[in-house]
Amino acid sequence: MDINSNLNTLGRLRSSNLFKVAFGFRETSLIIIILLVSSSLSIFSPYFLTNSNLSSMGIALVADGIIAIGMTVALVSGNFDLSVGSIMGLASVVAGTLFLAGYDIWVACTIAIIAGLTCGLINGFFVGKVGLNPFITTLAMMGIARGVAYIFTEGSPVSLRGVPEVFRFIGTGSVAGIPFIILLLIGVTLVVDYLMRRSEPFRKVYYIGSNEKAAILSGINVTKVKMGVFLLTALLASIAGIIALARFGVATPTTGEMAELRAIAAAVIGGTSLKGGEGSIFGAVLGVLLLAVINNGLVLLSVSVYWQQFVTFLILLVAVTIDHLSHRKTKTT
Amino acid sequence: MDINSNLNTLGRLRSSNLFKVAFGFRETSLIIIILLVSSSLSIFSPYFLTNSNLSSMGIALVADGIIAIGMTVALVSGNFDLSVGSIMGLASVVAGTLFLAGYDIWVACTIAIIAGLTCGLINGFFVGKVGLNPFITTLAMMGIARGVAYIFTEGSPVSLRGVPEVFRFIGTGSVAGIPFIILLLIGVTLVVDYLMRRSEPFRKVYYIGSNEKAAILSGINVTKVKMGVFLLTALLASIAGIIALARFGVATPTTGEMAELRAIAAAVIGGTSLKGGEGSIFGAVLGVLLLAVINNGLVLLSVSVYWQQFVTFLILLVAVTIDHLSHRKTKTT
Amino acid sequence: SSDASVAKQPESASETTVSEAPFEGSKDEVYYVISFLSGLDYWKSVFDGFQKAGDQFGVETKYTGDPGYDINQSVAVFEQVAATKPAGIAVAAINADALEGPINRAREQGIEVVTYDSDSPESDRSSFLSTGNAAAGEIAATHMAELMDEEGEIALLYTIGQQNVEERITGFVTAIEKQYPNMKVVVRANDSGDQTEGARALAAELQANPNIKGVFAANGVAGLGAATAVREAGKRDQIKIIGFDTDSALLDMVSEGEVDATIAQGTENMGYWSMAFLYHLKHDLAPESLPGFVDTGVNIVTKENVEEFYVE
Amino acid sequence: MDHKYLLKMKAITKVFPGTKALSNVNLLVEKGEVHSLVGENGAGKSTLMKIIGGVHQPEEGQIFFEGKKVRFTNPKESQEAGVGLVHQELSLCAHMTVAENIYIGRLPKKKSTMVDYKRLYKDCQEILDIFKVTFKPNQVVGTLNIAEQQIIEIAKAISLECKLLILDEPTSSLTQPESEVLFEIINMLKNKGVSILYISHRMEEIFRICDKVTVLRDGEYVGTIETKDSNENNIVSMMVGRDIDNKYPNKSTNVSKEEILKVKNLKSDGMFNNVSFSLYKGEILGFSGIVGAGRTEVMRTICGIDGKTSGTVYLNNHPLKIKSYREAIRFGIGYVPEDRKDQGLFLDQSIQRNLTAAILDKIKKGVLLRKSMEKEITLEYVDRLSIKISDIHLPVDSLSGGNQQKVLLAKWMAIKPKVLILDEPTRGIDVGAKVEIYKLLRELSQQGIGIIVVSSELPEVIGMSDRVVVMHEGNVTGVLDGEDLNEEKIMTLASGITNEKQNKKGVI
Ligand SMILES: Nc1ncnc2c1ncn2[C@@H]1O[C@H](COP(=O)(O)OP(=O)(O)OP(=O)(O)O)[C@@H](O)[C@H]1O
Ligand SMILES: Nc1ncnc2c1ncn2[C@@H]1O[C@H](COP(=O)(O)OP(=O)(O)OP(=O)(O)O)[C@@H](O)[C@H]1O
Ligand SMILES: [Mg+2]
Ligand SMILES: [Mg+2]
Repeated sequence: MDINSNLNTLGRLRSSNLFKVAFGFRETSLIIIILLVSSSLSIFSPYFLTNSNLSSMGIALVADGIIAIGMTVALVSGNFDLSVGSIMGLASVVAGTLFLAGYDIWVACTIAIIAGLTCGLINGFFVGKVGLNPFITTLAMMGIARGVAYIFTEGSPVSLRGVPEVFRFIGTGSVAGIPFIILLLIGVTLVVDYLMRRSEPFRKVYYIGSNEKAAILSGINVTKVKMGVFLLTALLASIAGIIALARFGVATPTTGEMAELRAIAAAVIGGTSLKGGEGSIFGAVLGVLLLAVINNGLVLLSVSVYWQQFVTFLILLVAVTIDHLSHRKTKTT
Repeated sequence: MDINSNLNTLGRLRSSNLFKVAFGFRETSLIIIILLVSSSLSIFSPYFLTNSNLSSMGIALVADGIIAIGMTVALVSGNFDLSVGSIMGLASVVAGTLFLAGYDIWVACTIAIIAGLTCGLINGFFVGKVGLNPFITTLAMMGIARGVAYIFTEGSPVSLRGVPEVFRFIGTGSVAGIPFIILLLIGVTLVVDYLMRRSEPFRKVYYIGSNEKAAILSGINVTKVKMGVFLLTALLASIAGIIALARFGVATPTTGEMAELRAIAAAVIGGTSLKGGEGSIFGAVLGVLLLAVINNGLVLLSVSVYWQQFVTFLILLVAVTIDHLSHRKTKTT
Repeated sequence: SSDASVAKQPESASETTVSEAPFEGSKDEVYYVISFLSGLDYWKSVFDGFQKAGDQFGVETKYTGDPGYDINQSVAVFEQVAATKPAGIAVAAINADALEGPINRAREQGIEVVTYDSDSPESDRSSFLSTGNAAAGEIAATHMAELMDEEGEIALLYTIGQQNVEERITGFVTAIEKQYPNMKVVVRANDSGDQTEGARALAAELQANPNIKGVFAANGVAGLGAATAVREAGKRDQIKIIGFDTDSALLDMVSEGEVDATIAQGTENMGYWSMAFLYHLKHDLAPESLPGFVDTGVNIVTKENVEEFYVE
Repeated sequence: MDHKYLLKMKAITKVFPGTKALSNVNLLVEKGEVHSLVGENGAGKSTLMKIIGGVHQPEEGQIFFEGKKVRFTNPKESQEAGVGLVHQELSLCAHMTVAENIYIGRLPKKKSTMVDYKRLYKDCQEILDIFKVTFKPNQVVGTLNIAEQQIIEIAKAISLECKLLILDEPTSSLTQPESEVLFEIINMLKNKGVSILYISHRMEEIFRICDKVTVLRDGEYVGTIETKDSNENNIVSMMVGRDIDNKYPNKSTNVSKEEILKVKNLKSDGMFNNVSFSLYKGEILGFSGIVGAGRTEVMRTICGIDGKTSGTVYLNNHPLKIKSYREAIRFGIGYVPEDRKDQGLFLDQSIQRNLTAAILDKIKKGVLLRKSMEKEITLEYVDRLSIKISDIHLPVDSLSGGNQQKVLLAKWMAIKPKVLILDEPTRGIDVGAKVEIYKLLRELSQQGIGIIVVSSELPEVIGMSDRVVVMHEGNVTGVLDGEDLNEEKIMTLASGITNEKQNKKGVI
């Protein structure tokens, strides 16, 4: 009876917002999927559970994780931001170039972050104030920021020789055996997740995502909230860029390409609705983790490069479907 | 007063749907923008208005145009399809490989189109029947189809040696001095545009895009309509792939990368709402034209390759803003 | 490349050292060859060569890499491969600095590492086997000069931001500037890694610069796009085209005269000797030191010799 | 079996996750009768109707339609059997034309798959003519106001030429004149032998047009009685399980001369002009008018939601200088919008989040929200308005219409307003709840809070307000109080019958 399943679908879209509950579900079902994939991996490859493998996996997903967190906030507000990947690239290129131009690295980074925030401000202005559609606005910004990165570098990578160790530490150091940037990601996750649930400005993000008109008629300054949202996504993207710079000691204009798609995918896997008003930071990070585990598996099981893309996305589709159906079940009973 | 501008925005979202009118607006304001850009180009560069330039520009935009038409239908239905670019690539690769494997080229093309339609069917199934989110579904299909293309070719381009002239004609021939594929695009545009406005199945696309629940309650088979939508986008994408094959005589697994983003951008420029329920085929094609003119202009004015991306998207942003504001004006008065 | 000592293929190496059956490795001895944009046809013959050598030594060979062009992902792949403790890794460094750390860490774990195609000179990799993209660009320039009688305007079509390709371009441009005063690079167009985009960009350039007499398409898809753009502009007879790489499609175009020539890098050599080097390093078969740089050779493919380059 | 009954529902039970919406409910509808279904909010009326409409399937029970046992698994089946269902909540395609909405799912086609628009518009016009409305078949629905949209929903059902027409609170967003038209149509259909199931919370309507009344309470069948041998009070007591003595609280006795709010020559081009009135301490000021009178616009302008062309608003004799609605709220002016679904509520958000949406800065400490305080406030108002919920964290859209409306009211009472402006505050609320709300508003006004009520339900405006401002097409046509405060006087002023010709704005 597809008509019912359709109504259910709609029903779910509505009722899957029983927060605590949905929250619970999401996490559990997603965690279970990740555990399943991981355990089967550890069976097929003895190397999966080795320290070096896990830490390299963890390090590799930090940038995506941080960006996905910002993206989730944007999605909850009913918008989305395609420019994060480019902003990440821009930030790392700007910081790199300025450092080579003789600036102190921290000054360079500050300026880079300001550059990133400017992009966010422009996004916020055109979406929140002018009222342009967020897709087209951030798509344009995606091109503009990337373009600036190319102009800065003329296409060639900027390598940081003789950058202070403390800076490289951000990207390469570790605390008590755990890579610093992983701790950073955990920190950001916890903070933003908490703020989303408990803080006043972030509560407004849910309101405008849920019903913009009602938000306006509740005296919420929608423009300001949207500005804030795009500033946040830009800030996190810039930080990701700086981290990449500190990690690789080099900034290339291509840094962060496709990051926006991975971020949105992760957020959606994590149970964030593209319709706005609903979303889980923790879920998004788990989404990033799932994608990372899958990629890792392809390498460890040395899947032919020509098959990798196919396999990755097949698994993605399966995972999302399982997740989705598991929710339907828990709903309809 | 931002609150008012906000309410206006919302007001517009609703009232900008007076079809005929909006239709009128879109076209005019967009056409004017295109004319402005073109005329300024023809002033700065003697080559712009040359036959050869115009036709080469026209040829280059056909594939995007055809894909954008499908994308518009998908957007009107409240969905979207990120897999079109990959499906385009898949179709051209499949046709190419089969031809080399000794199949008659037309048989090869038919099978290629069937392959493309299969992707569309899968999209339709997961979105319409299972109720997965269209973004994640078609993102997965984007990877899967591209992956299959790589598996088929092991990464190598497939070149058609000794393919019948009639086939190459599709891509290279011209009728009465006008390249055949341009005529093809015009044909597809007119047909789909007419169907969208007049035919019953296509009106259902507007119904489900405008209010899915209402559609369900009035007994419209939403699943079937969605299936149809994704089959259409896939069909048009496959055709674009075949055209590319006929034009280049070569199929590469990378064919059509990024086409989905360009298509969505074009559709939005053409006045299609990402929220579904409204959109203009004609507008989308004009959107593609605008992007093509901009690209062409940058080259004619010999803008540095490192500046091109920046300038392109800057102009895009400006164009969209002008278009948007021109509508606001016509609305609020 | 940093290292000056250029050696020709060092068969001599095989005579050294005395252990019974030194050239019989075991199947549980695994060697990896890693690339970026790993789906590209370009790497295939690298792996073919790598495999050939591997089979001769009787060891296991594997090919992997990042399907995209993403430093982060490439590094992750390298590190995750290293985590499986293989005997040796031959890697095309997507970026010299980014891979420096990972390569050094792999070496510390006793994994032998050589670089091919794209180097990471500051790293502890034992050797770099490549045509030298710059060198290949120079050779393309010389041949272009022949085709154009050393005069006229030239357009470049390539994927901007992709480092190994940018190096070819640099090599090409410097050679033109140094040696051929009457030739001039007037256009740089971006193919964004897709023949359709490449054709679009070059087509417009040809309109803007009617005097272009030569096109250097510095990577595979660029060649395909260039041929179409030139044909559609109806200028095949006035414009010379030199492509890069030897995928079957480009070879077809050479033999059909749609492209005048293409550059064949010694990709199979890169693979073969990378494997050979890694094996020698692993088993201490080499004399004191292996050459730090090996020029794997480069060829110009034209209608005359094209048939030799088709791989079965 | 006898064919006296068009519809027989026997022992219907429907369970939703968390709630038993219906437990063995019976319903018998004769051919050609107008049968009313009444009950408190959440009693299960809509659910029962949705079962007939094939939207929901019951866990237990049988349905007989025209004597045949039926089981409608989807809306289409029930439509084809001859059931027309007008849902309580509007569900229209805002982007599409009136005609396309009325004929959704059954557009007339030519031989090909092409839509026959000529015929579509012709047929549609015929239906619209029955309703005597001014909007056109090719107009886009998104540009019409709620009343007009409600009419389209009804037209949709009627155009089905059904045997059983179900109207779920059709008049909740209609004003008097449209309601009159609707009643005419109902009579017409009845005479044609069509049976009508009519849900409403407006007693006077029920007694006016219905033959029988079936009462539900908390999803259980209470009984069915003939309207002619019954009266409002005993139906109400059947509904709520107790007697409700006087429906409207006593009018205010201590209206002081102190002006809380004063509006002087307020004007907004194209919407209304030179509106002036005063709101005195201790009174409830009603606003009456027909659709298009511009009451909503006046209120929105007073609150600074829409811009004004000219005129001044005084709050406690100080000219109110505000640039946005936010400031109005800070000055203690609250506006409860007329369309709760579209403008009022965050349907997918929790009851608590809805209730505190306008008082965030009251419950925040630094950037953080005081969890316990938020909960306290929520529970306080849930209790004060006796909102029927199991958990304050459930999304609002799992509540029945009436309870949703209460949440909306609570949200605005929570700002502790000086002036509270309510646009159609009792839309879709049951009798019991209405009485509570009337009491509540009266209390508030006694506490010195200025209350303005825009209502299209005449008995209500008359019953609850001390004075009533009547508007017509953007002009104040009169202010009534005491003896003059009666239906005739209001209707004359509202329809602008001075010497001006009639049938404007969908009015007869
Ligand atoms: N889709 C649903 N999911 C869960 N519970 C529901 C759903 N629809 C209705 N309910 C519950 O079923 C009960 C009956 O709801 P229903 O809408 O039938 O009441 P009603 O009599 O129409 O009230 P009102 O007069 O306010 O419209 C309510 O408790 C409501 O919360
Ligand atoms: N959403 C809308 N879009 C366009 N015009 C509207 C809209 N809502 C109302 N109008 C118009 O504004 C004018 C006044 O609106 P409205 O009908 O709400 O007045 P009202 O007296 O508040 O009536 P109601 O009884 O519905 O409250 C009318 O001409 C109406 O058609
Ligand atoms: Mg109801
Ligand atoms: Mg109103």
